[in-house]
Amino acid sequence: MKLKKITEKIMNTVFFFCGMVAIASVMLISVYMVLSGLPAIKEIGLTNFLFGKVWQSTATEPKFGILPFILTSAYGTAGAILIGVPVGLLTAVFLSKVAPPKLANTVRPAVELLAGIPSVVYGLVGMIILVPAIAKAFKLANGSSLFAAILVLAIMILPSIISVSETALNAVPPEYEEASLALGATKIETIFKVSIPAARSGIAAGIVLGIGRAVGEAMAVIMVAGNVANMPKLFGSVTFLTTAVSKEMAYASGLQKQALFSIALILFIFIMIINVTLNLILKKGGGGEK
Amino acid sequence: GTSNTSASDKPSDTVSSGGTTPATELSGKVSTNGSTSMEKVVGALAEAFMQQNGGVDVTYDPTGSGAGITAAAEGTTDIGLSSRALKDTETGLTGTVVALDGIAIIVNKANPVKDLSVEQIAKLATGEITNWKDVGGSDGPVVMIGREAGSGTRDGFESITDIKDKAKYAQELTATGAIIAAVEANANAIGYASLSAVKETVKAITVEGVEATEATVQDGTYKVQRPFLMITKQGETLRPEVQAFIDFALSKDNAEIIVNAGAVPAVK
Amino acid sequence: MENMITTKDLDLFYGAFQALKKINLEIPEHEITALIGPSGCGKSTFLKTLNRMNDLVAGVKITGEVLYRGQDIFAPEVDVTWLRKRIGMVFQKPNPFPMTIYDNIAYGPRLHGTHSKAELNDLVEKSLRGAALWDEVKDRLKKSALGLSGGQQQRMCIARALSVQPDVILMDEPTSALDPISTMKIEDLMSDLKEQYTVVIVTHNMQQAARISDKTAFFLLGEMIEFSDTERMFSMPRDKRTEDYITGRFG
Amino acid sequence: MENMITTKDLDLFYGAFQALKKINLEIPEHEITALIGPSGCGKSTFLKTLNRMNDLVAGVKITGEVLYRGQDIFAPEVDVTWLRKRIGMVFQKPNPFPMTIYDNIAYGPRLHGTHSKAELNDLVEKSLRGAALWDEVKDRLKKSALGLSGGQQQRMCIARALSVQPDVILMDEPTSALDPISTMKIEDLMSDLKEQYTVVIVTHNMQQAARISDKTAFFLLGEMIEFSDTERMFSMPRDKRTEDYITGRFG
Amino acid sequence: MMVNHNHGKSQTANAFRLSKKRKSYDTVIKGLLYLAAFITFALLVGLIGYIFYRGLGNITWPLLSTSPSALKGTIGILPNILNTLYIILISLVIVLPLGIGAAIYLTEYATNKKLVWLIEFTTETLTGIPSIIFGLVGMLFFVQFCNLQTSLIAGALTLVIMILPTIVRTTQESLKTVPVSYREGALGLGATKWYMIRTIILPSTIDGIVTGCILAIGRIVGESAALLFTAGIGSVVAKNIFAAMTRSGGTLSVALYVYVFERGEFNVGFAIAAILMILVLIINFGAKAVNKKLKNKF
Ligand SMILES: Nc1ncnc2c1ncn2[C@@H]1O[C@H](COP(=O)(O)OP(=O)(O)OP(=O)(O)O)[C@@H](O)[C@H]1O
Ligand SMILES: Nc1ncnc2c1ncn2[C@@H]1O[C@H](COP(=O)(O)OP(=O)(O)OP(=O)(O)O)[C@@H](O)[C@H]1O
Ligand SMILES: [Mg+2]
Ligand SMILES: [Mg+2]
Ligand SMILES: O=P([O-])([O-])[O-]
Repeated sequence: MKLKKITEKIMNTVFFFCGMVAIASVMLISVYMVLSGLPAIKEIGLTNFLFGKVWQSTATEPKFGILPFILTSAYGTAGAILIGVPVGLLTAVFLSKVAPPKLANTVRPAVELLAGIPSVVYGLVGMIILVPAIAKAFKLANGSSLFAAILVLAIMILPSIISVSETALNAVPPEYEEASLALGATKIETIFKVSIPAARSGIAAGIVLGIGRAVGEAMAVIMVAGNVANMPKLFGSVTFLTTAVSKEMAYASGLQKQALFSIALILFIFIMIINVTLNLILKKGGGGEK
Repeated sequence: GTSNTSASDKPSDTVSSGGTTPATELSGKVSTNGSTSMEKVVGALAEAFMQQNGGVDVTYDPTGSGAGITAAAEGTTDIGLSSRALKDTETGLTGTVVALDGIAIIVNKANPVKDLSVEQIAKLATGEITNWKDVGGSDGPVVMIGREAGSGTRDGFESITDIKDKAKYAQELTATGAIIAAVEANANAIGYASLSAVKETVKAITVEGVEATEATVQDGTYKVQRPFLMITKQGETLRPEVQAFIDFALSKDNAEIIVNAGAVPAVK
Repeated sequence: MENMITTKDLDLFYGAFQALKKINLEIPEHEITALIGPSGCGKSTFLKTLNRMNDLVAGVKITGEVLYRGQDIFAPEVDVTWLRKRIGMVFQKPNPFPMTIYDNIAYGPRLHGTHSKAELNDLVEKSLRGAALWDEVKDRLKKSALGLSGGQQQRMCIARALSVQPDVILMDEPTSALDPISTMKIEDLMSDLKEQYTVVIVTHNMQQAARISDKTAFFLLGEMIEFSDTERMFSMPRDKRTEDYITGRFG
Repeated sequence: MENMITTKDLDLFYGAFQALKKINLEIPEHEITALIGPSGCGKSTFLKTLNRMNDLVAGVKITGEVLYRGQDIFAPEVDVTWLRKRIGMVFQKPNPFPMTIYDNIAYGPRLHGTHSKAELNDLVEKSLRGAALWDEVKDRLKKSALGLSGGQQQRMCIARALSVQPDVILMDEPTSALDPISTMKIEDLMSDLKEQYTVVIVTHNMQQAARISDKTAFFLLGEMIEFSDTERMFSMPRDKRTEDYITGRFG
Repeated sequence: MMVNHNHGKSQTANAFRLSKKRKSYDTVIKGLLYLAAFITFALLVGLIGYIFYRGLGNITWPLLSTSPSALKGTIGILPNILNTLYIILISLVIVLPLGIGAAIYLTEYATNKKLVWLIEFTTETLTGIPSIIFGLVGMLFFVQFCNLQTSLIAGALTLVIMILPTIVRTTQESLKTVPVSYREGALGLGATKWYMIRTIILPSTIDGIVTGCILAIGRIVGESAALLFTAGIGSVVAKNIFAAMTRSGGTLSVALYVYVFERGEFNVGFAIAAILMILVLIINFGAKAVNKKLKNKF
């Protein structure tokens, strides 16, 4: 009897600790990001750091301005969303509402497969096919550019946008659609005027998820973006927040290294904001259906 | 002495031991850590060393020169590897040059330019010259491709051409192979890469008439070059297997290995 | 009074299952026609055939004719959106769109090409008045329709149906999800509606059919057993089965 | 005959809602006590209180006493697993574990420390015989219990309850998910069981209560209205409400 | 008749038709829908086709079965294959108990609503953190602070944090499908909670756990950013998994990056990419199969 009670207590404690691992991990990550990111910001000065336009980390008089990276990440993500969302959303609509079931069942696994392809593979193909193709198509000396990165990211966020949007579209009560059809709307009109607006919180969640992925991607981007610390230009060589960190981390030392951690901290803060937004949208979406 | 491994009882965990009898019975682990461009040289040396000394396990962490130097200073590795000379601020360390590495200036195979002066190279890199026809090539924009800040190769290139902080790159790539690939793919590109890695796919030009070869690097006539260093803590007695590995790298008998790995042995 | 809708030998199959069998029915203009019958007898199926909402169901096969003002609704030149604009529908469960009340009502007119602000305002007010809802919601037109009570929602759905100025309004058990007071309001409304519209209503509530309809059709197992004036049907049904049903002996 | 279980002024709250009100009941040994009453009156709640299965529900508050053989079951020294071993339970829907019949029956004994193969075999046979199932399943003991019919599954659940050699068996509408033949078998079984066990059964079927039980308690809105010999309860109920209920005037 | 309506019999057949504007809207949008689906599909077919076209021919037995030799100048990815397997194994061995335990805590034990919310929120948060940040923290914490060096074990521990949410979520989903009646049955016989979990709940959850594992393996196989700074790029075949744990080891994805970027060996790169694609296909297929089984279970 005693033994049983003790085992019960022990197991309870063990499981409690398992449960705490997630909390501990997030705390660990936050603490490390802040601790390692703050010193350089202190030394450089927050405004100089965030709004400085020049990054020359190894110059004799080093400059640590990460505005180019921030803007590049913002533009790159926006561009990827601009391309990925229409294609993704339309594909989701196609799968959920228009496609004959057989066709949908062929396209859907294809989408899942896209999600499973490792990012280095995207980078590799981007580097070999996309970059030269862009150079050729736009008559550029150099195809490694923000534009190349945007295309790669757009493809990479497609699966999450498609699958989340499709789920949201499938959850739209059929009564809405019936009502619209009964008023003399065509199927397409119904989808775009009723179904999509009704599914918008789910679709928004998919977009935010896509933003998160795009902001955080490093390995595919580093292979196609050119990686020069320029202010963003569509057909110019650029550096994202992620690639700024991974590019120099291996060789960095001293303040340069600390500054890289500061970039990571900024990236981390961005991502946390996106996560919280996502959570809010999802919560709202769950409650708003009534 | 915060050396992390003890010399005893760590068995080798490699399968590459060739079965040759070792001169002296060495055992333990030699950890090396640092420059990625030294991968080939260190890899070859380690492989050969372990063939001779079945009991020793040489490990290599390609973390980058900066990290390698730090690791050596902190004692978390036995030998730090650096593809650049130690800076004045990096004190308390001994750097042993084990090899020299030519930095080949490479252009696309379709590019007719065969030779450039150091000054021309500098101007190409800083963007003073923007068209190939200004240096005897065909009409076309110059696409300068370089390494990321902190790279030993970049450090070497920019010191010799004396353009530190002034280079303007169209792309900054994080590794030698990527530079070669990018130059291969772009008819207007020019870049620089460790001589050891340059293959038929791109064209290495001559600098002031001197071709980048083992001999020209060694005698110093080929100017664009940098040293490969093994970094240890100053004034510390190294464990026998660590010392043996450094000696092995410096030995004349093993110069062949370094040559085969594409670098130039430091000992003449 | 002429017939608004006429069906001739209408058969309907869901795959192999025949849900409607040779239905011949004439729905007169400006009257309320009630469809009654036990669950599963085909009332909803019949109703949905009239504005071709059944087109949406996979595997439906229809033979026979349905004439709307003499026009065969299955004829190739008839566009289904036009038909549904002419023949509106109100569903069992109120189904407002998740938008403002105004946008709900303006949805149909916009769809069919009305975009002028003034015209829309006008239509919205007229439709809401027509559905006896204007006074209750005129101050909250820009609020979400989901905030209305069930009865209000249903009247809003009726207003939405009116907004495209239909000829006929089909209603499938429009009060079955509502409380008695809301039900009463909607029944009152229907009597008003028939002044301008032709109304067909499915109901499982015989009292309701008796109270509000002019004509009643009794369905059983996919067949139309009897169709006559409501008064007559409830006082002296011709068919034994009709009698059994309305006296509550089965169903 | 002594009382097996006695409750004294038992109150039970789900949060703010009081589901049981001052229940005083004495359940005699080796008899079948039936609990009847309309849906939601608290029968299941009361039953689950007896072996503290209610502990699992968050927000339950219990006051008053429940004595099992004179022992307060809420006393801190009482281990709930011991209590549940003594007071077994059979649920409304048969709930075999997804394992073999043998393992289902052996589950309880193993739990309580019996691991010898011979002993287990013995117990399994005895329990299955006790539940009048042995002959039907003796050749398929190593087959999944999910393959049994509903009635067999329920008897297997009874066998499982018997396997830990309890004193009391609580049954919450044990036959409501079963066909008439299976129901009869289980009713027969219960009569056998009371030789050895004390049985408390919740049923919504008054005929069943009348057929099988010795004592009947009538619950209404959380109160116990009447408790007496079954025969007496059904022939001359003391309370008007009991009479109304058993004659079918409400419920 | 008809006083207030402008539609009627008199109208030409044209009036029954959809207006030109609406018709073209319909057609255009429908076209866009098909186009979008086509783009998605074509991307995939093109991507996979190209990778297989460039990669399959470069997969050779020596490539698969040897280590790279600097002396001989040959390339082999055996160490990377082994490292991938090892890191999958180590990560799963650590993350499974943790993840399943956390899921059990959430569904079976936790009573404090706020704590449950916090755990679920942080688990969610972990899902959204990019690999590069895991890589950095892994480097700072496991590699440097815990002094594990750049090693498979440091990489595996980093991955553990990364895939924890996957395991927790799938296990939780699966736990929720275990019928209450099983719990009642066990507890009604006097089982303690832990006994019930061990004998009834966990066995019924096995499929969900397998699904979680498959998803996790998918992430591990594809991961590179988080491993570059934690597990490193070593390519030596260790004697056994324990020896491998303590030294730097590159997985296939990392090796792809290294071979392409450091060495410009595109053929090897595509060979590895093709191998990765085959793995992804197998993993997707496996997940489907398990899910199917899961559905047929009850
Ligand atoms: N989509 C469908 N596919 C196959 N059979 C269907 C479908 N819709 C309805 N049915 C069948 O057709 C018959 C008539 O259904 P219908 O919905 O018209 O009945 P109803 O009279 O409206 O019943 P209720 O009063 O329950 O609404 C039923 O037997 C039903 O099962
Ligand atoms: N977990 C719970 N939380 C809150 N209220 C509950 C809970 N379980 C039961 N109740 C309420 O307690 C009252 C009694 O429920 P109980 O299940 O005991 O009724 P019952 O007599 O068994 O009914 P039935 O014949 O339908 O099974 C009901 O009003 C029910 O809604
Ligand atoms: Mg119906
Ligand atoms: Mg009950
Ligand atoms: O040797 P690097 O890789 O630092 O140029």
